[in-house]
Amino acid sequence: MIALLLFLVPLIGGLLTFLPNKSGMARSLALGSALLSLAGVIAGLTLFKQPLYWEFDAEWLQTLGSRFSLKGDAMGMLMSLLTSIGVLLAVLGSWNNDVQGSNRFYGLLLWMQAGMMVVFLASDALLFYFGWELALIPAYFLCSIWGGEKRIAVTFKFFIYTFVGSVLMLIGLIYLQSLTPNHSFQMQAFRNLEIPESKQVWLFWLFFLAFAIKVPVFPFHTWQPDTYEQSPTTVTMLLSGVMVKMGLVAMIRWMLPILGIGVFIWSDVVICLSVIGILYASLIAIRQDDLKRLIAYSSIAHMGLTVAALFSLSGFSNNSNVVLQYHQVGFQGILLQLFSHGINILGMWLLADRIERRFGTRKLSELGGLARTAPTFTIFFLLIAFANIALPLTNAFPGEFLQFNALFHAQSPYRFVFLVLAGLGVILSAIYTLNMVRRIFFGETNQATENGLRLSTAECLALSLVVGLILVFGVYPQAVLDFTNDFSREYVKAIDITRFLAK
Amino acid sequence: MPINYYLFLSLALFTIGMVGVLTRRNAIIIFMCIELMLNAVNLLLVAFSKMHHLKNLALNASVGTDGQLFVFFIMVVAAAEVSVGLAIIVMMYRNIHSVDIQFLNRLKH
Amino acid sequence: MNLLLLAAFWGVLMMFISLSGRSHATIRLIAQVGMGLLFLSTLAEMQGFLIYDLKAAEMFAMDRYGLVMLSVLSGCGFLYFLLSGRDMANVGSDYSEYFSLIFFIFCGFVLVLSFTSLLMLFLGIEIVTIPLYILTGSDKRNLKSNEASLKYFLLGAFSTGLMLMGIALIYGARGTFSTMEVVGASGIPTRLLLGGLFLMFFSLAFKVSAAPFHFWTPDVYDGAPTVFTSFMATLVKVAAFAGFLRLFDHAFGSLKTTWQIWAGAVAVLTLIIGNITAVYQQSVKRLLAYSSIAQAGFMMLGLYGLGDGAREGMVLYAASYSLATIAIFSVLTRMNDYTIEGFNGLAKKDPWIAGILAVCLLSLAGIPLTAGFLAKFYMLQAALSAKYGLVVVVIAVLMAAVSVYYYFRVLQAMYFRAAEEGAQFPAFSTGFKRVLTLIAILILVLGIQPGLLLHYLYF
Amino acid sequence: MFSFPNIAYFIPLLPLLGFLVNGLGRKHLSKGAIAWIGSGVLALAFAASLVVFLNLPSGGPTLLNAFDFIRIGELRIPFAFQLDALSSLFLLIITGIGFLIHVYSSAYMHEESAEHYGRYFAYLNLFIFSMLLLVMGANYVIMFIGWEGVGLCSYLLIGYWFRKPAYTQAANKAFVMNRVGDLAFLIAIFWLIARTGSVNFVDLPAALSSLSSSDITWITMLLFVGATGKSAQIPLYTWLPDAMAGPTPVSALIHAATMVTAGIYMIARSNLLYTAAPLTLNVIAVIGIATALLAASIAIRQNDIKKVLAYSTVSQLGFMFLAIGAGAYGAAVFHVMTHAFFKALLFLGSGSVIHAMSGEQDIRRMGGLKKVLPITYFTFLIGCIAIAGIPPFSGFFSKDAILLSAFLKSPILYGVALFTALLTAFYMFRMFFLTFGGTFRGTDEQKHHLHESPLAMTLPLMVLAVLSVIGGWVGIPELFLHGGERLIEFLSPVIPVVEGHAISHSTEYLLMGLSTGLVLSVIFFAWTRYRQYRSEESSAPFARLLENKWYVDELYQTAIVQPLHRFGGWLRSFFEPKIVDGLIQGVGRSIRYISQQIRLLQSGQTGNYALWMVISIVVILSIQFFVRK
Repeated sequence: MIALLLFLVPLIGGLLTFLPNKSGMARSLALGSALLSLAGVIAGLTLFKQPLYWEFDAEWLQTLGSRFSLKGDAMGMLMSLLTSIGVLLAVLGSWNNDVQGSNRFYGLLLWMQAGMMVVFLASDALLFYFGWELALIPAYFLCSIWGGEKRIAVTFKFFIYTFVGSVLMLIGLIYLQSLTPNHSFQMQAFRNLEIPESKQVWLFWLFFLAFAIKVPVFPFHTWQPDTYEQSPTTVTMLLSGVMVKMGLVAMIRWMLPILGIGVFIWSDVVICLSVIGILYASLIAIRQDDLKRLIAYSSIAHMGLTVAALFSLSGFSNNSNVVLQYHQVGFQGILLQLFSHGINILGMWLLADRIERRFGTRKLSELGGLARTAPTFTIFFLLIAFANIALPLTNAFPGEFLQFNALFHAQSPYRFVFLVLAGLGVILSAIYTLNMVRRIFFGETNQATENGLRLSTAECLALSLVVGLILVFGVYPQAVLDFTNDFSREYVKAIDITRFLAK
Repeated sequence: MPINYYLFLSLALFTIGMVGVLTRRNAIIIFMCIELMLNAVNLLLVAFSKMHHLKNLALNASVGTDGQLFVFFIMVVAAAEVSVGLAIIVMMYRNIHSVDIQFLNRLKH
Repeated sequence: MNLLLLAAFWGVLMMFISLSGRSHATIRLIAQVGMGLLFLSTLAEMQGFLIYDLKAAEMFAMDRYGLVMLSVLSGCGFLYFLLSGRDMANVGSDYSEYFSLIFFIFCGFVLVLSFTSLLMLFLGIEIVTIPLYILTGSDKRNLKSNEASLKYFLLGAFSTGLMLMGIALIYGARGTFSTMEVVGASGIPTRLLLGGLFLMFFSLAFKVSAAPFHFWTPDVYDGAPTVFTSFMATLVKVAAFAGFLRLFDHAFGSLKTTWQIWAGAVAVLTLIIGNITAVYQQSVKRLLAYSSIAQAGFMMLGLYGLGDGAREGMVLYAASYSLATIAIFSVLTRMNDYTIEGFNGLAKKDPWIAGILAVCLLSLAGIPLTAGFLAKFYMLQAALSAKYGLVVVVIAVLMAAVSVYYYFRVLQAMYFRAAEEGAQFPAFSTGFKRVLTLIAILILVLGIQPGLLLHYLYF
Repeated sequence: MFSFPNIAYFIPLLPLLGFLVNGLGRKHLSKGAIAWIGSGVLALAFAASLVVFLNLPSGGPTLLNAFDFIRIGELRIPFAFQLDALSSLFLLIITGIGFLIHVYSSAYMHEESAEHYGRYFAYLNLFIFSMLLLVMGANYVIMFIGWEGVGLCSYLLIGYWFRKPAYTQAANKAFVMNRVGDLAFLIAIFWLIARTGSVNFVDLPAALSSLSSSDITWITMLLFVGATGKSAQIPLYTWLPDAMAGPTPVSALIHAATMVTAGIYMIARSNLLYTAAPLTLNVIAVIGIATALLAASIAIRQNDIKKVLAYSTVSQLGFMFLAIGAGAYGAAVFHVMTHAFFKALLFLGSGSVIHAMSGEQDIRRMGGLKKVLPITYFTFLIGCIAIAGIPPFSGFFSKDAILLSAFLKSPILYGVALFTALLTAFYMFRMFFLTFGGTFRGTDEQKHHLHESPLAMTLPLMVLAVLSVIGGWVGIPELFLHGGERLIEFLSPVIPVVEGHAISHSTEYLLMGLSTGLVLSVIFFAWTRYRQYRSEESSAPFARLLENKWYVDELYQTAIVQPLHRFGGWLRSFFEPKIVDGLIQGVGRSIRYISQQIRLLQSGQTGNYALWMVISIVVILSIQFFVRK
């Protein structure tokens, strides 16, 4: 029931938001819907944990063998929490900048949320695909209507790019469905499939391309910096904070447990790509003068690490619990990081947006000295920046720690190389993040930054929420780890190659 | 006389018509070539119907008649096409004082 | 068969009305009522109500599938009259004749959808095409219209020749025109039979404008008066496809292995040529002409992967494609500027119309939650099961991505670009908007719950 | 609650509390309040540490398990504290010296506005908190948390005057170089987890058995790389001299007394592993002595009073690593302690000097301060004697222990070490004489408000001076006093005493005598040379090499930093847009081009259309009938 609610609330909320023409009205409606869905998730995480609340199943497209079935496993719950937090922050962050046509703006925003909820909760492949696109279309319109000056071309590239990926995935889905005995799109049916290696080898790419473009994995990332730079920051928050996670969740849910062998065959290639991506993105970030692009590249680097860690999970356990144990450790880290990185990057964008709106520039070279003129803002920024470089006692540290651990246990001859190279990313991230901090906040002020900036109540609220989450999960990550423990234990069994070969 | 002769004859006619369509520029003549193609078909149909008639005469006296029936339909339809087609050509002529299809190139790319 | 009788009757009726010089309004009203009746009568027939039971089983026999298809056609035809009936008056003086011709064309549809003998297929197709020659050329003063109709006529007649030759060869091989018997129980085809089969394949490919027999399409669609282009590009094409499917399903089904690969090849070629060529077009009308070729490519996939899925998909495709295209054309007809730039800033001027057009374009592009997506989905599913399916399907979806490119150019024009100063947009009546809204809703509903339409196929 | 061991919880919590209060209330609290809170929490923490120290049970460590930081299946990383001889000793040093330096700072930083004053003390408290985490942590992960925490605080405090670009640059440099080491540390941790499945110190003895010798070598090596980052050894030492950008008390606390010794502490912690890895020990010994020598040589020609001290710190740290390399962990820890005393003293003294000279740091413009700054002068002298290693000052005993261990390892090491010790004595007294001896060389308005620092600054100096004198006595070797070597004995539960380096007392006497004598003569030489100031602008290439610190910074710049920058720029401005994105754009462009060409098929000529149709018919039919089987 909760699951269905999480999908319906934003859907209907969006519909309602479209109606009024007074901007304040739409804004409040959006906030209401965001709060409602957040409340729904929290209720679902605390009072109504039992599966029956998180599962929903109804007849739909029978002739196609697809059902409208939502199923919130631990990961789904976590991601829906992230989604609703993200939307809440997005609404709060845009509370004071009056977008014209705000009813359409917030309406599309909420529909985007609905789509993402479906992606995170769907246990039916076709439904998942619907959500995938439902999240994409509003994003496209949001970016192209309210974006920067180069918005049309850029977001069009973004759309076509991701669309190509998703249609290839669609083929993959249809193909898998045709293999299932009773032509069903149900996730369980897919997982029970026994796909010969020869097929998995190419099926892998149909799926991987779609997800890799979304995440994005080097070299499929070029849409991202442009899009993040051009689209309104409120949307960018959702894109990079939540939508990017769709790619990873999709890999976790629709690739590793289904195409285990294919994943294993290509895992070295993928890890290699992601590691290259880490260094590549970090190096570019070091030389980046545009704040938004810098954050975009840093997020590419972080996601690269997560993907590398994920694909290093695929391997033979030979039913030894030790190996499974290590895989679980890594996977826990990935789940943790999915959540943490979402939170951090959301905070990052809030700050970047504030800077851009206050000083009308994103150029680091045109900023400086804010530490003196805007101390409170500086503290928020520093905390989130340190979370971005995974400093201990911030939420990113345990995640990255466990992910590196996973990389260390990858069943690949090059794992040590991968580990060290990915580790260099940690150093580089420190370089570009601290450089960013230095150039924005330290040094002398110029006439632009002379009279600082003041945070509104809404923004303070949003930022405090972010920082609170950062510190709480930084000191006590076990809260999340306990929550996902059983799920991850089952999961690593499900993706174990030994199991695939046993079939 | 073996059926193949008819077959080849009408195919030859058909091909002649086709080649005419490809080579000629005058709309009227092209149209006549098309008519030629249709008549080749008619000839063939009649021949076949005769053949089938003779082949299974024992079973059923009326067999094969449908082929000839078809020919009439073709004639009718052809007549209809002629009327429409000529009308169009006339209209064309009225506008550009020519029936050369090479002048029909306002619509392209 | 209700529709056949009614349509014929109404066609004649409309002719006589023109004599009695009624006002356009009344003529249009009568025509619309007539089309509505056609639709209702088809529904009624599905419930087993027959005005008069024609006993002509060896010539034509209407089956469930044909009825559903027919109801889709007549339904779309009704909406088409509601939307574009008014605009026909701008084409020429013979207002009611246009309607009557369209009614006659519907008679042709019935035959194409129900033939059991090649003769009826031939007649049906001719009954459909000959009036179209006239409609294409109906704008007598307009050279483009003349040129289009002449091209259409010459090439059409040519393809008719091919079809007849095909029929003749088949007859020669088997001595019958009945679709049930043209392929013997042995299923070992003689060269004669195969030759006939292929000739029919070519001519039908011509009718549905599948590459490499598509060349007439852009010119004719571009030259014809836009109202009639809309009709030709949607209902006629769909009906032709239904006939195509029916023939190769009923008559040549057992020879599938022989022609399937060619269907696939033609489909791929059509997709590539249609989509790629559309990319460069500047005029929306011509763009839609090429997009109709592209869509034909997708429908060819249905023939390629012929089966229950494909049959269902074809119905859905017919509905979604016709609805969307009719809607877009109905708006286009009234635009002053047919180029893509002509749509700049429409969303600001008239958000409602723009929104509906957006839905239609998304549906044509095959974006989920619209009927267009599920239609394509069915086709892909069907094609994937066929031989070499994967290659074909991959090409198909890549081309779908290309199609997104040009459909979205219109979308961008409407939403993201500002209108040039002095750009005039026509005023749309509320009734017009209501009908468009209905179409949009239909598209979305079919996109989410296609069962509503498809379950008629079975009960 | 307030009894052992739970009281230990207060040791880190109090500074944390201070950090929060000072940090959040910095706008509202008065300077006095801030100072009192900042130092007060430290005093309390010191008291708590004393309690811990006194109640420490002999033998095994006491574990305090707060909660599980990370627990996944078998892998369990508790947020736990470990109290034993080693950690309790460090607790005393950190909180004790930390307290003194807080007191000192309250006066030293007095010009700062209340808000920044609060920020300063907040950072300082946060540093103490992280440092305490580092030494109290019961496993490598908690240690690592503290490890990066102190790095963070050092970053914040180096860049405390954030308006000066050079300072923030130095801060970044420090953090990044530490990060390099931290990466190695992390990998070592992963390695441990992979092989033993645990990171707790208490599990180490058991774990040893399950580690192959190559594993141990790798792990110890990686840990050592981590240590070189934190403790400023070759090749990662260059950040420390730059770190002098921070306020002087910070340099005293972080970059002399506590943080930089974290590396020593970490290795002492893992001495079991290291004892099992002789190869690593050799490497450490070499690196240590090399660093010591290099830094000392540079210090000779530095004129910035703090820079001299900074390089001497690096050099002393080198000594400690030498001791570790020689297997004398006890000696290393001993030297950490004494060094904390006299180096803190020296830094604070220099701070007092700078304070008096109103910000002047160049010793060439000082001189003759003996009269105006008597207390500073006297305490500073004690510090110099201590670091030079003259009995019975603290430095002598710890350094002697190190030299002895070096001698036992190999005479060559001993020789180099001794030479370095002499260099130390030389540059220290060079600085001393230039600063206090001779006549004043500063500007007049500097001269006229020269003044002795307030009590809040001199008091810590005196305390530290006393400690620098007597601090070494806890480690008086056997041969002077029966039942000496108390420190080694105290540490024995953590650092097993290795028996059997029996060398004859005569040799020991000889060595001590030798070193002492040489040191005294070097000091005399320095006195003769620098009693009266004369500028030493020698253009001798070697001298310039030393002045420019062997050009190591320049080397790093050209060899690592700039290439990376250029590469990144190339990626950003060429590779990304032209190659990666270019491919994507290229697809679109080529499609548009193809479309432009294909259009031309649509010639508009009916004849062509028919021709195309016929051609394709012929092709298809011929393939069907003549090619296809």
